[in-house]
Amino acid sequence: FAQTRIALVVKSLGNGFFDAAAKGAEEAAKEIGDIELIYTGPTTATAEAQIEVVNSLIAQQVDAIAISANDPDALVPVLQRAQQRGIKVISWDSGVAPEGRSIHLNPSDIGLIGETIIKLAADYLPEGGDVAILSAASTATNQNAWIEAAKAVIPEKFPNINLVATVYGDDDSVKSTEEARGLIAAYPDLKAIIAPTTVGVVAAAQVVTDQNLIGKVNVTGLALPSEFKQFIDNGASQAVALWNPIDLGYSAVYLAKALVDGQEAAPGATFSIGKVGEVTLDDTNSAAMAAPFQFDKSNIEEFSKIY
Amino acid sequence: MTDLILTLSGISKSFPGVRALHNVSLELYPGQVTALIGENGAGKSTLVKTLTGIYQPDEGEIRVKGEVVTLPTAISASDAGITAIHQETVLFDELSVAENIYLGHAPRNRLGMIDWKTMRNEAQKTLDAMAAGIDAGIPLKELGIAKKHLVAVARALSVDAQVVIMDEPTAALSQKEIEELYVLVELLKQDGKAILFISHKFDEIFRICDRFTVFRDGEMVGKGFIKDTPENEIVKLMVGRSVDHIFPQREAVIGGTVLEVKGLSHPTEFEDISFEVRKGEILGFYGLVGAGRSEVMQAVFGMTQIASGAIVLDGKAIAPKSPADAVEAGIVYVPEERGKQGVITGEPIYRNVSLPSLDKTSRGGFLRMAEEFALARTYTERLDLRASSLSQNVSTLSGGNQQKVVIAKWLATLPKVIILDEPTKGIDIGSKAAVHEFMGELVSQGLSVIMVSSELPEILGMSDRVVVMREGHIIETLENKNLQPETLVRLAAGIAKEKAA
Amino acid sequence: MTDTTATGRHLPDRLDNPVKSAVLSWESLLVLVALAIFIANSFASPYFLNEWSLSDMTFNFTEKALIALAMALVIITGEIDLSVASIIALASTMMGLALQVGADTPMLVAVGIGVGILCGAFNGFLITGLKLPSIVVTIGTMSLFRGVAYIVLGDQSFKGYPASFSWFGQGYVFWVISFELVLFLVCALIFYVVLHHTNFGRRVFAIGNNATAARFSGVRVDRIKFVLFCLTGLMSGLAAVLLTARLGSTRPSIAEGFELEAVTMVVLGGVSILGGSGTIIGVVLAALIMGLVTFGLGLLNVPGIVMSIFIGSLLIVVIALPILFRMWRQRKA
Amino acid sequence: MNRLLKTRELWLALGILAVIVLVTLRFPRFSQPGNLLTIFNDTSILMMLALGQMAVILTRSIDLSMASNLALTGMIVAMTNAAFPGVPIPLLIAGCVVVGAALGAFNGILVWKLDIPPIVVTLGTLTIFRGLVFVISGGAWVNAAQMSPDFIQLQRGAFLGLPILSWFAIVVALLVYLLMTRTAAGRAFYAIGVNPTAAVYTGINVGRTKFLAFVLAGAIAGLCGYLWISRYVIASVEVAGGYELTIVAACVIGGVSIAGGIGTVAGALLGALFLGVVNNALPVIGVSPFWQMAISGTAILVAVVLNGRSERTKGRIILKKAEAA
Ligand SMILES: Nc1ncnc2c1ncn2[C@@H]1O[C@H](COP(=O)(O)OP(=O)(O)OP(=O)(O)O)[C@@H](O)[C@H]1O
Ligand SMILES: Nc1ncnc2c1ncn2[C@@H]1O[C@H](COP(=O)(O)OP(=O)(O)OP(=O)(O)O)[C@@H](O)[C@H]1O
Ligand SMILES: [Mg+2]
Ligand SMILES: [Mg+2]
Repeated sequence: FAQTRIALVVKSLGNGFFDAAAKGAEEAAKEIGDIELIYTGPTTATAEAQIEVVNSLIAQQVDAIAISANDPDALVPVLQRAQQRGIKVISWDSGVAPEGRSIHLNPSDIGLIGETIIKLAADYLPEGGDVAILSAASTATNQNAWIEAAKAVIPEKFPNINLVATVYGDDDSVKSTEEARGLIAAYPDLKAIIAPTTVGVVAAAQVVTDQNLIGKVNVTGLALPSEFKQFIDNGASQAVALWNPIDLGYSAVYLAKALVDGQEAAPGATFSIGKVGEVTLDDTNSAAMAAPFQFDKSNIEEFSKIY
Repeated sequence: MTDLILTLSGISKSFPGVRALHNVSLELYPGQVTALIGENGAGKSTLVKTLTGIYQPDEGEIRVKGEVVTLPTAISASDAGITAIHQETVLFDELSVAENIYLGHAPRNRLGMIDWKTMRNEAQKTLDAMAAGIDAGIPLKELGIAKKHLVAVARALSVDAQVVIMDEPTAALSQKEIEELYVLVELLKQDGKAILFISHKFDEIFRICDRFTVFRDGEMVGKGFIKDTPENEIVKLMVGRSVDHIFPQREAVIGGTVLEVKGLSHPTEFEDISFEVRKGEILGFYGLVGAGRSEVMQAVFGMTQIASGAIVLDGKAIAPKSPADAVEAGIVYVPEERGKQGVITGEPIYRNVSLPSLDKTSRGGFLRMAEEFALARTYTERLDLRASSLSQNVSTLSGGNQQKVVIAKWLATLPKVIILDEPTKGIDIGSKAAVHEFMGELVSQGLSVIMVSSELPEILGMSDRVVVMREGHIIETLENKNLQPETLVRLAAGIAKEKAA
Repeated sequence: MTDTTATGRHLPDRLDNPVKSAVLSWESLLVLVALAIFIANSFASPYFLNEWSLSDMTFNFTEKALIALAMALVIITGEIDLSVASIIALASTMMGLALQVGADTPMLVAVGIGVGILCGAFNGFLITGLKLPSIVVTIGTMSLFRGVAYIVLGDQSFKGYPASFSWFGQGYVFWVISFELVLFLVCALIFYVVLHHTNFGRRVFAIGNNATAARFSGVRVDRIKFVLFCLTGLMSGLAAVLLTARLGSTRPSIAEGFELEAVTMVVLGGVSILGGSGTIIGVVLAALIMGLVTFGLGLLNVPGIVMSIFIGSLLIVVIALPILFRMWRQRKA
Repeated sequence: MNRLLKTRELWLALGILAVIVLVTLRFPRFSQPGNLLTIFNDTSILMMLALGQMAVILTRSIDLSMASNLALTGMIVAMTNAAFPGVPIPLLIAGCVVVGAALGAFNGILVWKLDIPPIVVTLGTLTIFRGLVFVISGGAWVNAAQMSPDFIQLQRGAFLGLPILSWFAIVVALLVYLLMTRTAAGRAFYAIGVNPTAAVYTGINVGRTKFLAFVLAGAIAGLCGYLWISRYVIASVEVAGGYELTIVAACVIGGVSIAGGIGTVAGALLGALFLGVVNNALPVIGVSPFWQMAISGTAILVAVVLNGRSERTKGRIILKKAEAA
């Protein structure tokens, strides 16, 4: 029987965000039918470990690899090898350089995410003030792109927001906690911490809760509703945002399947992605999905049950 | 006679490839000192370890006051009233003297916690009773080697034991401390304790022991009363042949100066050391333990760095920065601490012997095993090494045989000057004679020998000239012609002439 | 077994049979383990017995194994080097810097290896010059070297290495035989000869067994240890060249966790962590075994962390087996 | 010895003070009592772990599996709490100590009965324990929402103005201190580290003593498993990843000799505190995050060099005048 074997490779296993994406991928596989989905990834979020995973997928002669990469460049050679062996490669969520893949699926528009994370803070700071960013690893592609976009947008759209520092918590809860503490200690007038990463935002919110700074320092950023709900509830955070990881995994599988079926990836090409609709590739063969979705007191309860 | 305290019968113990003890028996009597005599590797220390719960015998029976006991651990041995001063000092450098004495049976307070104050006081009392002059509160590492031995003795005494075993207790002690130890042994005797005394020194055996037991190759070959038995008979029992230990007669053909040391100084260990060794000469270095002789020799050997001074070999000034430099120049050193510095335990005999000569046995840096074995065989057989094969691990050799491996190693490098630091320390009388004979041979072949020794007969019997050291200084250099032992002792101990005379 | 010590003036070279001891050696145990895993893999996955699969497998271990070769010598002398992965990061970073100022491929390789040697020399100086324990020194330099890479690179990365450079990490010498594999085999052969058939190797063992006595025997202990740390640095630099070429880019977080894997290979290869014994053949076999295990389980899509349970258990079991066997024989005797 | 060791710890304390003063010069708020207490509280877990590691290192062993033990115990307790929120927290804590001690005992048994070198054993269990975290959790995280409020809040409460977490560290330090100085078992740790042969002659069972040290380290790691999880309110496979070497570094900085037999409770505590202060101070004074790693590496090296100096046996002195000087 001719099953299509699609591998969904994530940055690291065990991350709630990716587990949700895998759920969506599973759904898409079922919808399309005749697809064997391999959900895999390293347990530590490093490029080397991901390369080993890709190597074994090449050996298994899968039909397509859909990867959320730990490093945009380091994975290129091995993904090129995969393509040479006839495997279709797309990246999603965190991309790889164009040489290494046919399509990249952005969860959302980079500029839009950059603007959103600042806006989330600014919305609750009518008078403006100091804010700081607590990012993931300093090498994280998507985070870096968003932060760049955010910095670009501040002067014109949010002139009274003052970005005082950017620190890196490496998606490690201890490091993120220490960095958040450091920010609070170093900048007494800090009004908000923006953490565009699900580990960092939880750590920062916990620090704010522990130090009784609820109401003084607002934590915001990108967060999974299920993991973050209590901090909206207790007021450490007013609102956070995120796209729908389920849709992201779902769409990745549709795109991969389309490539396997022979559809060409070229600038301007349009791909149908089931119930989500369709996407059009830009001139770097990237596509972007919907704008990030905002969660606050009004809706977190509902979404925390989904992802 | 008096009742036996300890009886051993039919004790056997084997190690892989070695039968250390075979069906031996031993009796110890209260208030008496029994000497245990035997060649190196005869199994004396093995017996001690069997008695103190460190080794388990393969066969045999141990009775304490008639009752059969088993000694599975060191604790059970001390519970059975057996305590020992082992051949190697087995103490703890980083811990305090008091704790060294009481570790394992420290006094406790009501809560079961260690009572440091009582411990220290008791330890101090024991030390003072021995006139050791040691503060129980200081860390052990601040003591010299001889004082450490006294702490080991104090530890043995702190256990209320019926049987006290001393395995070569005087090997590392100075004459003064040896005398103090004899007094202690006397006190223990009066207390009614049974004492097992192991030594290679016949003078002290005859001086303090009442009975003797002789081991040869792991078997008990004889026993009796010291006062009824002449020395040469015991020696005969011990080696299975008669040996008269006479120092080899040499025709001293002494040539020109080979090694000259001028004004060697070290910040803390020695000062202004000058001497010379001539071709074909044995230069004796005498002094009490701790006089700094080993340090000086290690400086000449490049092991210790000097502050000032010059070393001239064959007319050329050399400045060895490491032993490798010294060996290259032709100076070799047989160290005093055999196990730590002499042999590489864990490696076979042939590798130990060939290590410094690898450049000779190899070609272009690549090993040639046949040459190595040949080299090792030549020198070990000349020294009559007792081993099963050249691939035997040196750790399984007895102390004396290990010493032979070290000497073989150096002879194979064809040195100009060989320094022997206590070459016969802990070596049985048979091997001792062999070592002495060999030294004679070395000088007759034109080598120069420096011999550091704390044994007067050896110094007087072997040396052409004698250097006496005290507290890091050279006191005198004497021609060995009609030299009186008293002169050397007086110089080494720093006793003024008038008093001694 | 009778009274061997007292007999004979003639000393034979050896008593045991060299063939018999070779058969009962650690290496033969490892060969068996490797074979067993190889066979198990062929049954477990239809994709395993394929020349390209087997070739790809070697990429999983060659760089770590290169380091393990040098690490074996360091561990045989009774020391350890935990900074190797950080040396890779620093060497890779410096290659990236060199690339920015226009270095060509030979220059890049020279920079990578040169930085490796310098880092090794720094370790060697602290350990032999200042007489500090290697495990703590290299825990320190582990942070320091990678830290410097972070200072240089920050959140940036270097990329755009020339194709001629990429060949080192991605090229094939002929058919499916990659350059990395060939280089590893050549290095393994060199290390085998050096450790087992030269004076230098003999001295390395002597130091591991008793460094003091070795020094008293005229072995230049500090010099040899220093050379070994430089050698480990060199091999790490070489691994940095391969890894950088394979990844086509440099980040400060490159090669994280390699140090413990290299040590695991060495120990699994039968090198005594206490020093004084071990063989290169064992290390090579251990590298192969680790490659087989991770690749075989990877084909079954077993997560890496579960593989590490296998590796960890393998390490303990393989080391415990001979001990248990000896105990069992002793009990019977 | 006392004199020497006291100065070593004194120097370390001075070093910590110097860092605090330097940072305070730039950021006066840094040395406010509140902040210093926070640093102490933040370092509590590392301090406890360092004490456990010290016991092991004293016996010439090393435990590289402590961080994995912590992660495994932490995951077990987090999952238990998530599944049975009703189980009282003290019971959970006791469970952690038992589980941690059992994992430590596994290391200890291999070291004791099979005589496998500790570094090899714990290199193996380092990966095994962490792998088991993945196996039991299926890789899923346990997050704050799944934990019961008591579970999270216990260590955040205060007693006499000090957070409960700090009290845990104080009590553990006291117990370890008593164990090390006042009991035969504790002295045995030192004895077998200083001279294992002599320890056998003294009647100490070397294997069993090492076993006990591993059990102690394991029990502490287990306790810290709970404290860590409830502190950072997330249990995942990567909890405390790579922390094993930080624990060793704390001991080394604190003057615990890697060769065994030397080390004090105060030293280990100060070593941990030093790392804590440095890690806390760097972000505060706004040092670029990219400099942090190099700085803590340098700090370790400096500490090692200084300790190496004072540890060097000055040997015995023969010359009278040198002795007098
Ligand atoms: N642990 C061991 N393993 C193997 N062989 C051993 C061991 N201990 C001792 N032997 C061997 O047992 C024999 C007896 O050794 P032992 O140390 O008892 O001799 P000794 O009479 O005390 O000699 P010395 O006078 O040199 O101290 C020697 O051949 C020695 O090599
Ligand atoms: N406190 C000590 N701790 C350990 N070893 C010691 C101590 N004191 C001396 N030694 C050792 O004892 C040996 C004798 O030292 P030294 O050179 O000072 O005296 P010596 O005159 O050569 O005495 P000896 O008669 O023992 O050769 C040295 O090898 C030294 O290592
Ligand atoms: Mg003996
Ligand atoms: Mg001496």
